[in-house]
Amino acid sequence: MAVKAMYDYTWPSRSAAELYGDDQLVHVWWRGNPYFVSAQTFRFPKAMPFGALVNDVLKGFFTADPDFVPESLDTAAWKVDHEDLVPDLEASLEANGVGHKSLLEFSL
Amino acid sequence: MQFELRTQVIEPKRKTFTNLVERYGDRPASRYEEGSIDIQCVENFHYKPLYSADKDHFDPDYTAFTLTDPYSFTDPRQLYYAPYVQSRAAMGEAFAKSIDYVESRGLMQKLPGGWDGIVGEILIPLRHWEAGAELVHIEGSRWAWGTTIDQCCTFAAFDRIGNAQSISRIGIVYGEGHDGALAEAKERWMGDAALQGLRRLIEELLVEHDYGKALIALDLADQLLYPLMYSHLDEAALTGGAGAYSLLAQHYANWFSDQRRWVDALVAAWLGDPTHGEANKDAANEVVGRRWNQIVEAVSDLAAAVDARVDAGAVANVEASAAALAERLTAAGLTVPGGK
Amino acid sequence: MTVPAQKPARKLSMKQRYTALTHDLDWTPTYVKEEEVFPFTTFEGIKVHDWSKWDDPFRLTVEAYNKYQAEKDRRLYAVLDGFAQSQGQLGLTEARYMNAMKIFLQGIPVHEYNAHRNFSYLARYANGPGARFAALCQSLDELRHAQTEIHTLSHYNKYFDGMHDWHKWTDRVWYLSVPKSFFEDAQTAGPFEWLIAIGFSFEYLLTNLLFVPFMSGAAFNGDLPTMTFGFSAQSDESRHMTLGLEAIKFMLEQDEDNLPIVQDWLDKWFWRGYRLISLVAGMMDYMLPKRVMSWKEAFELYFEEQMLNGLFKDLEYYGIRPPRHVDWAIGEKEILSHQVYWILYQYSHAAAFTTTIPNAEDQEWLEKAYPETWPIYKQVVWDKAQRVMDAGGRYFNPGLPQLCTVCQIPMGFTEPGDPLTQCQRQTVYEGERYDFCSDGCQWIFEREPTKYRQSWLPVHQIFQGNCGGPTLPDVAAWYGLQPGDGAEYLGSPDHQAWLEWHGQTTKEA
Amino acid sequence: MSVAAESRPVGVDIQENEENRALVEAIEADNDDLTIRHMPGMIRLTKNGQLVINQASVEARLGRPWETHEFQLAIITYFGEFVEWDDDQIIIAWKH
Repeated sequence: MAVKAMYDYTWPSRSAAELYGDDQLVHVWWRGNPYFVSAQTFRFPKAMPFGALVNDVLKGFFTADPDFVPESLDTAAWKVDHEDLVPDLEASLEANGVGHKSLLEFSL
Repeated sequence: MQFELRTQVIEPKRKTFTNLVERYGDRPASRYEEGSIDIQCVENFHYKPLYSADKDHFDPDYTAFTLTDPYSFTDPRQLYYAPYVQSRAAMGEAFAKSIDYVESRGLMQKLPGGWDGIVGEILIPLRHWEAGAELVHIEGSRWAWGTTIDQCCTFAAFDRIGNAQSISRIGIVYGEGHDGALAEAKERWMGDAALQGLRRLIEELLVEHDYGKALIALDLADQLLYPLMYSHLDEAALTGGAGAYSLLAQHYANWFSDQRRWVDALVAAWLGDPTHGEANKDAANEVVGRRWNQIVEAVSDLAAAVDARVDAGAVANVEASAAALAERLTAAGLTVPGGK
Repeated sequence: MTVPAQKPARKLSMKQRYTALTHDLDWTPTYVKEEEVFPFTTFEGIKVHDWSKWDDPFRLTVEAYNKYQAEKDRRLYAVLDGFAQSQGQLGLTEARYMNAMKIFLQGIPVHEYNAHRNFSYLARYANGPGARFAALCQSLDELRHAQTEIHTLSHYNKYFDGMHDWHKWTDRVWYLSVPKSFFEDAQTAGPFEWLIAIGFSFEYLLTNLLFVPFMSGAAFNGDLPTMTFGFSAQSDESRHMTLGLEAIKFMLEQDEDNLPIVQDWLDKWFWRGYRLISLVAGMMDYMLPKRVMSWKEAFELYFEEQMLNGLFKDLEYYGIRPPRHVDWAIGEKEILSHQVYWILYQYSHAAAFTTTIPNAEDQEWLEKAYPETWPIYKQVVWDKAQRVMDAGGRYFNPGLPQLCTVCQIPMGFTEPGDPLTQCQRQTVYEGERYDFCSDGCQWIFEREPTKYRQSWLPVHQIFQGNCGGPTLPDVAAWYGLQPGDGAEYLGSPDHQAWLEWHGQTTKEA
Repeated sequence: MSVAAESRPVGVDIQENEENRALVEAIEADNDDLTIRHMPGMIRLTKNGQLVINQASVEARLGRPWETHEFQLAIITYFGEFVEWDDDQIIIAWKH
């Protein structure tokens, strides 16, 4: 539905992909663990390998939960934008289908 | 128990809010300052308005007049809401006393010949002028950039509708408790030649959407109209045996001297702004150039109608006021069109 | 025989007098076009045939307004002065009570002020004099509320942290974008939508939930100024509620084509307002050391009983149905406050208030108020947070939360009927993904995507580099936060000062 | 399903203090089957159908003139609609 305004109301997004250059925003969600009250938003290079994300970022980040075992991420089940994902750890986020403001979800 | 401590003073951790410390130094702030400085949001606006393609919902560009620091203007009366309503309650009470006295003694019905016409045919129709003036002021309340200007405009708007209502009360007393005089006054406002200059002016100001320019034009007219109607005629009424007129007019004269204080301060701030002063002067000159003759004519028409009813020297009063006003404007660096 | 007087002896009644002093001041312009005087009242599609039908039951005049408002403020400021002189802050239940007032000061006065500015918009641009005058009075009232709130809390600012720079915080700090975006959404809309958004949905449907239990809570926690200010403001609110109700009925009675537009706005603004006051739920249940009623009870009393069973039965007559997504709101009443406070707890290191784990007494109360849901939350989050605390730490979320594009609250709300799985909704619009916390917020976005994609989402702005820098200290500096403004309550400067004040006394006693 | 206006509750919350005692007593006297609930600082009066405030009743208890406008100094909030607000009487009810 179009906005009813006194003029042609077409203002751009303040979160558009082009505002982040070679990077993009990604929401990482640990499903079923409310200790992290919501999914977490990060800014990552699109070219970042999926494995680097998991090993260099997430394994450290989620230790804020005292019960988190970093290695458990190695066997996590992943989804991107609600679709199952078997990640290629060598390939980039982009190549794994993780786009700007994608929801990257895992369950342990 | 714990409350014994109350006999002992606990040093406060800070004297006031950080924005005021940054602005005025580390000293306690007044309630006027805490309630009026920096209240309006200034950044990170979320959505563009549906009603304006080129301005934000708060935007300095709703008027041509700009202040380098919007809070370089403060109300010389230091009015925030509580003292405002308290002072107006007192003014309202004083007016009520006067009108009750006029009503109980039937003074309205004892006005000498011409004065009856001035009240019924000129003063009471001016309640519509006040109602229109309210709409001009409330523009500033919505569109001003900064709380101190907005606040003065808001109070002025409420004052003007208050004036419109109190003049209406005069009309009701004049109509012996009924609203017939008000209906007749409205017809005159719509049709009498003497009032059409003022009506045209106020209507034109309602489509002047630069609130600063509208405010200045309205004020120029008020500076001729108020001295005539509520000071000069007050004197004339006293000598002419129209005590009721004098009794009531003083309240509007008092109000106008209060109004002058903030309008003069705001205009001075605009014209004297270190960066935008010249541009502001241009904008003011544009208003004076466009409106001066129209305003002088409109108030002179009204004055002529007064003189036709009572030999009060009204036209001469407007001429004198206009000359004095032109002198003040010139002294402020503005250009007043010749001819009038 | 004497001839009876021609004029009726009766003077003007209250209503006639009010009409003479308000409606009758209006005239139809002839030197300019009326549509240029009132340019904003047609584009929204609301049809009005007769503005004179706008009625104001209060029939207030300027004279009466000034008289009664002056009396109200005389009473209020006397209480404020007395409280300050007697160092009344010492009689509060606990210093942590102040956190509720910090959020209040940061999030409310500025929007009262925004409401003031926009009621001036109505006071200028509504075509009818009755509507304009009622809006003008409300404009002044809203300015009053902003100032009396600031003046009420000014005394506390001198003794407690988390209040000193609210002007800047309100434009910048992440959680304050929630109320800011709400009011700016309404301020950037047209005049009729504003009336439904703020005049009706907020003032009539929801402010009781914001003010009444809260101010009663203030009374209970020794905060006499806030109680006095709050009740005093609410007395103006009753006039505002009346204006809101008059506004919706006026639109519905003017033309039947207005019904779908009004219903749509009602649906939007109910949900928008309900999400906004979820902050109040967290404050009521977790931040008041002594509580009058739970969020759930307040919701049942002030929303379900009064509004759904009272007001909406009345509006049925016009074809209005209860707001869309209201069942979702009802379903959340058991869990809302737990989720909101948990958000505040884990991000209070980047905030201007402090939080702490509910103590034994609080937990007992929570258990009683929420027997179904409290045990779950205690187990999955609070016991763990306590373990971290016991080990000498304090859990703060090390990252930034995913925000809802519409309400802008971190996406911690859960699926209906499932208290542990966060709700995730996404919409792709012109190739870009947008996130939502609920069906309600998603529905609002999809009605007007080009409006909501402009949202200034704090997390996205931080990542774009618009908030002082990439690290937490950079952002905190840009926010203007000082040590003591945020983080954990226990051991905070406020807490220490409180102990010192009362410790000294104990010694002396 | 519509519930008749007469059987739905309306109500008013009033600040509980000495100044408002006469007002509350007048409301209690003039409205049968009133439900009263006390909360810190306030008193909540509800009733099915309609709630009436009579100037004469308030004045009789107050011992001085009382304008209906003064009700605004006492009220915290209400639910229902002001179907009447005149010199001598205020009525809160649902219209439909």
